[in-house]
Amino acid sequence: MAKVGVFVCHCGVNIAAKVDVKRVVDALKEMPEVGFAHEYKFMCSSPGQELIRKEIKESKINRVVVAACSPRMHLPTFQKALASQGLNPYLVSMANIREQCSWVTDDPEMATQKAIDLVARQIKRVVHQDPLEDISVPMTKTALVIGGGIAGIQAALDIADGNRKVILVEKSPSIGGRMAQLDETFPTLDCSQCILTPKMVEAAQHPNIEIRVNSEVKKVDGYVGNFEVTVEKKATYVDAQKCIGCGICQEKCPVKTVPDEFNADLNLRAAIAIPFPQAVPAIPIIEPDYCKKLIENKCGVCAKICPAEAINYDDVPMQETVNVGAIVVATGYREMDPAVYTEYGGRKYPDVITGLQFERLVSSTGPTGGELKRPSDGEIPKTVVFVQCVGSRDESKAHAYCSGICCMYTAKHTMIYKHHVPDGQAYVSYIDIRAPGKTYEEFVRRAIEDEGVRYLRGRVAKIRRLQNGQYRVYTEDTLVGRAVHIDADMVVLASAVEPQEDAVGLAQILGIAYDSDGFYTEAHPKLKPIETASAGIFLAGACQGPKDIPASVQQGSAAASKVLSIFARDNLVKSPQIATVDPTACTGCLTCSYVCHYSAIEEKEFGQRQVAEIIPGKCQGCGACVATCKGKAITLAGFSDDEIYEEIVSCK
Amino acid sequence: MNKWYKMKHADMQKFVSALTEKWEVWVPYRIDGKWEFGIYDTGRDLDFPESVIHVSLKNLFFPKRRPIATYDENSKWSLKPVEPEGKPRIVIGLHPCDVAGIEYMDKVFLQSEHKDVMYASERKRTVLIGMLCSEMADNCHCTDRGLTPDATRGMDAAFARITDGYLLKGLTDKGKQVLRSEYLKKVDEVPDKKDWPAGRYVIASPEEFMEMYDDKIWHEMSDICLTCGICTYACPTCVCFLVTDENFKGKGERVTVWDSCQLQSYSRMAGGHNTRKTPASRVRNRTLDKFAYSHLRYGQISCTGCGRCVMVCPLKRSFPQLGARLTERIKDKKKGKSKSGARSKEA
Amino acid sequence: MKEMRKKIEELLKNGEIDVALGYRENPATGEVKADVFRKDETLDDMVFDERCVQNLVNYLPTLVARYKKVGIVLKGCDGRSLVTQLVEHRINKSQIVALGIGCEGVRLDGKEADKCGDCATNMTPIVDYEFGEKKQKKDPVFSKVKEIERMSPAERWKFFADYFARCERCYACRQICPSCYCEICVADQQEPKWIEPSAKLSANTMWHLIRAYHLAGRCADCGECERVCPQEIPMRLLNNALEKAVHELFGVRPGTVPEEVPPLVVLNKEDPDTILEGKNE
Amino acid sequence: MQVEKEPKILAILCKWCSYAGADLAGTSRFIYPANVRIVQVPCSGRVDPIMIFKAFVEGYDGVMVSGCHPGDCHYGTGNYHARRRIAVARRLLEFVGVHPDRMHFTWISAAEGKKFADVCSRFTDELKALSGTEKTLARKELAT
Repeated sequence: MAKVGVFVCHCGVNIAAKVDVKRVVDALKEMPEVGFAHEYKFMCSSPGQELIRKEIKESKINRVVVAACSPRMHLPTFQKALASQGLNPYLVSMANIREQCSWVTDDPEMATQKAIDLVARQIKRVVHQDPLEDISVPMTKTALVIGGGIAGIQAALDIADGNRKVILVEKSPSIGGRMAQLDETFPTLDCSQCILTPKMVEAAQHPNIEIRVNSEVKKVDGYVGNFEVTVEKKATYVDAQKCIGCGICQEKCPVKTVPDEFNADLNLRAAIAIPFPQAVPAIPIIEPDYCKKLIENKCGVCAKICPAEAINYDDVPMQETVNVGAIVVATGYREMDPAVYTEYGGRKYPDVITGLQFERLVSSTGPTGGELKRPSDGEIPKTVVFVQCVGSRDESKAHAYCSGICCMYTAKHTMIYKHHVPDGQAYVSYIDIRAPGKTYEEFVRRAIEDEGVRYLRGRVAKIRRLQNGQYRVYTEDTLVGRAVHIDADMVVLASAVEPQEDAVGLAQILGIAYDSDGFYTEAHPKLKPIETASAGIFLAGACQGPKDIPASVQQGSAAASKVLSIFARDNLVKSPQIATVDPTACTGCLTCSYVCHYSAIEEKEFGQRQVAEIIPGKCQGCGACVATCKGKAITLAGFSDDEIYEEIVSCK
Repeated sequence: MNKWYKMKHADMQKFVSALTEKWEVWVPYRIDGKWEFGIYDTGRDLDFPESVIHVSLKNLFFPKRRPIATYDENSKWSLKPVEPEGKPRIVIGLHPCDVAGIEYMDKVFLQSEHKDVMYASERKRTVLIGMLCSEMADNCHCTDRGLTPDATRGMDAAFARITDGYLLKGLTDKGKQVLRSEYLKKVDEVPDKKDWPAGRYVIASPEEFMEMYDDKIWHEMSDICLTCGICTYACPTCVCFLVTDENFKGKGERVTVWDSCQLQSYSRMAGGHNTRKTPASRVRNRTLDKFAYSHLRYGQISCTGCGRCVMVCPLKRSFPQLGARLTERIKDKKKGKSKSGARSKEA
Repeated sequence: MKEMRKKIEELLKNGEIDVALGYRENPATGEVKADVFRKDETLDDMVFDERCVQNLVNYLPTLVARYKKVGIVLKGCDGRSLVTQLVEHRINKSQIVALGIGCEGVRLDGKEADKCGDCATNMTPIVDYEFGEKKQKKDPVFSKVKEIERMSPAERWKFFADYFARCERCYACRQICPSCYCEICVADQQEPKWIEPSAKLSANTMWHLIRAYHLAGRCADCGECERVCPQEIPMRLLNNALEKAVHELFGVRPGTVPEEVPPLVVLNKEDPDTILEGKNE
Repeated sequence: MQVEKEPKILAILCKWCSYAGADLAGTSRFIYPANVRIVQVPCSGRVDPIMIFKAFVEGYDGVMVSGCHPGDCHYGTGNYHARRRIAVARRLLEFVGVHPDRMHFTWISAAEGKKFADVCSRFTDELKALSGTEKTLARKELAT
């Protein structure tokens, strides 16, 4: 039998000035559930809490109602008071007679009546409250990082430095990501590879990091602390254990028709190749769509020549399941294919290139060895037009969002261009210049003022190839209000940042949300920018939205700290206020699973039936499933039907 | 006064109207084509159906919802039993099968160890004036249950319709007292004796039914049953109830509410176990209860042959026919026949 | 009909189905009822005509539990209720063979059934073998619902309270409804007692509101609840009001699209907030 | 003559936004009528329309449900599900004769203390204006 101790707080005059506390206490004493009712000046003070402790000990009460301020304020305080006396902390309930009564009611009589009613309801409710125990879930303290770009590398390094194991999965043959393709970086113009390569090597050599290149995540089961992830390694036809990375195979391979992805398809490479000189690991792979041996069983040069006998034409994809406790998703972005802008001639005119292609053209590891020559005829372009917002901020053709990084990298491009071709003229067609980062604005001003780059405000209408091999760029200068055209030797399109091609597919495997563009959605745009709605899965880098390098690195580190804070405990401890299914009452319709934001509801066998089961590790306790269940087979601890029902019906 | 008296149709109206002064008078009304008992409003046209009244009299003695105690939380849960009350009551126009139903309820509520005081009070205040059936309706089969449509057993008084009025006869002191009326005229007429057809749904003995407990037939018989509760509510001898508290603003009533063994919730226990989870087990329970358990417990099978279960069945499924079908199976079994072939086409 | 009978015979014979669920005519009384047809029996008294009012889908779960494969004769409306059964994992499609028949309307109490006036499709959306003529879909009119909507709130309540008060709580409506299949119906639950078990106006009101709400976006308007109600409570009105609402609010006509998730568990961020507003009186 | 009774309002509020908004109304000392009884739920997605039905049957004059604004749900999508359910429940209640002004479904953020107080005041006034009309659904006494 429940015996409720009721404590009504004066809160100085905050409550007592409006509510006749004595009357409240007297009215409640009559309720059959109430063991006794006390009033006190400040319940949250040490003596106030001591009063509760004393009464639990002496009066053998087993439920407590504190009528005071909002439970958002002091519920934890009183829960601790209960726990200190060995009473379950979930057996206390608070009646909010300050924020929702004395402070908002003018008439003392009304306030007193309302207070009596509010406390009486909590007394009825608390009787139905069950003791709850925190949920403790054991976990695997290994993290999985998906994506080996700078965000993923940073996250992996930070977690590994925190003395936890990391599995870093990368789809391509090398880690490094987009950053490895860049020439110099804004706003400092330091060499991208010079700052990235040491990190790549550090990751590769770190005892806590296991890098799995050429691999993709195929399936994710489980929940925070206990994910089971199936990783598939593609067939590479080269045994990474044997390969010594000498590169002879690449040299001797007779098939030189593979578009070089690392160089943004600007040149062709061999069918067996190390993706780029600084690749980590520096192991070549065979492109099965091009390799003569694999297509028509001819050639076989690489196997003959390989000093390490590392070539294996019979290689097959391998799947392996790994157990991890947390996942960092850092899959990055891709550059939009500008082909949709037919009026710009992207992909049609050889000298109309994208920003990433420009990076490769000026990079010393690029196809031209760092000399800026235009792709069509190898001439040095004397006039170059940089077009911003190609696919960004253009809902009608591509994306409504701003890609965020193009203003800065275009400014950088113009400077790099001017360093390569001091007598050349760069033009930039822009809508607005967005340079809010630290020293970013100064960087853009430098391009305009020091390097003499001409910025024209307006959108490019059309690019036409002229007889002389030049390109006429039709644009406008809205600041003077007139149409202009520029005859350029080369045009660089700042093509939009897009989610990876398979971003949605991976989101579905992971059970995380994505927006209409395909970027992954954070749990809260302001307060949980790293978390996803699924516990234990975190986001880093441009997969969540366009980001520059510093932001990606920050997010990588932030994700790592989230992972480490999970791993810092022995077990996963969760609030017990989660939903559970009574399998005897469940019909197995599983409509609850449709409304679960956390993919926490799974099917399980119960006798001869299939019923729903809620994974405690995943459930966040929102109760959407409870309201969906027509047979009321689901109960949400702390907000059960019993408790809410009592609050509704016991209002006088 | 062991004779039949005559009353003209118009006089019957006056006679009944006069009764309302002292009594709460219940008569059959036709509402939307269905016969149902209701309290008589003086002046309303009286009419009586030739045979079974659609809604049984059960509700009068054992209401759907019946407060048995009241409580008030504000005075520390004091529980007060509800005192039976009500003015004397006459029911006019019930049929022999209705009486049989009441007799069975008497056995359940009055002759067991725990007497139901509220039921006893309802019975005590009621005088039963029965009407002899002049025909058997489609689903009537009381003749197979040891009754005749014109039997007067258990009635306080009885009447029969004749061409120009009614013949009435007092049977008990209570009944005779009620019938003291200026409208009655001595006559020599007696109601016609008829030969009633029988043999429609002859059933086996309770013991034989019990042997069928583990037979496979129950699955077959429940294939097309909804297991809704309407046959049990319509049945004059189904008396299961649920006790529950109904609370409103701190005051409440403890009530009994009709329950039905056909509903899945009926046999669900705390902890979730359900002893009669399958429709087959529930159909078996009701069938055996009507034809066997009742006899074992009270010495009388509890099907009165009124046929109401068939009338209300959403699927127009014939419960008595289930009994008949089962009987057929029992016979087949005895003859050593195999299980097939017993299936009736009408499910 | 002949074609269908032949097909069923063939399916039974070659073991593609273990039993067939259809309508059987009692030659003596002319009554037509749902029944199970087995392999060794004649299908001569299997019929399909305007007397086949019953929705057979309700019997499927019991049958698929006992037989591997069940053939079922389906009208358009019954087929709609089958959609919900499949989406809610109540029945596995692999266990049934759907025999759709172009329904020409059914008759109840001597006149065309009310539901046929609001028929959304005369052919089941889930069908393995199709017989008879499939007609162009038309939108239900729900003229009776509109009639009620024209009343004032007080008039409406009077109208419904009279009916609710009559309810016996026999749950025939629940039992016959294929979509009412909870292990423990909320009306049977005691803690807390959302719906008191006794047949009185307040509890009956709760029951009818909950029943209608739980069927919102799932009810296929087979009309069985109303047909079996011994107290003749116009339950289709409530169902139809919500079918109309769900169509107006979310553009969904429940059960007409196979594999469509019930609209009340569909996540749609684009619903306008105006759906939360009352209709202007 | 019956004295005009104060209408009774049930407000079901989500814990993260609307309940916090109601607290803010208090901290900001916005006065509103004492007719409101608040029930806290973790999320508006927890609101089962059965609660609203029961409230009317139990005699509340008006029912209010509020959660986080669309897009701001602490649990991501709970309020979108709530919106659908409540929209349907509202149609049903109106259909059986509950006056539309007796229901108020809205979004109130943790920062909208003023809005909460305003909504309560307005809702109370609207219900007072309805005091002459029948409180349909409300049970009259124990046995109805």
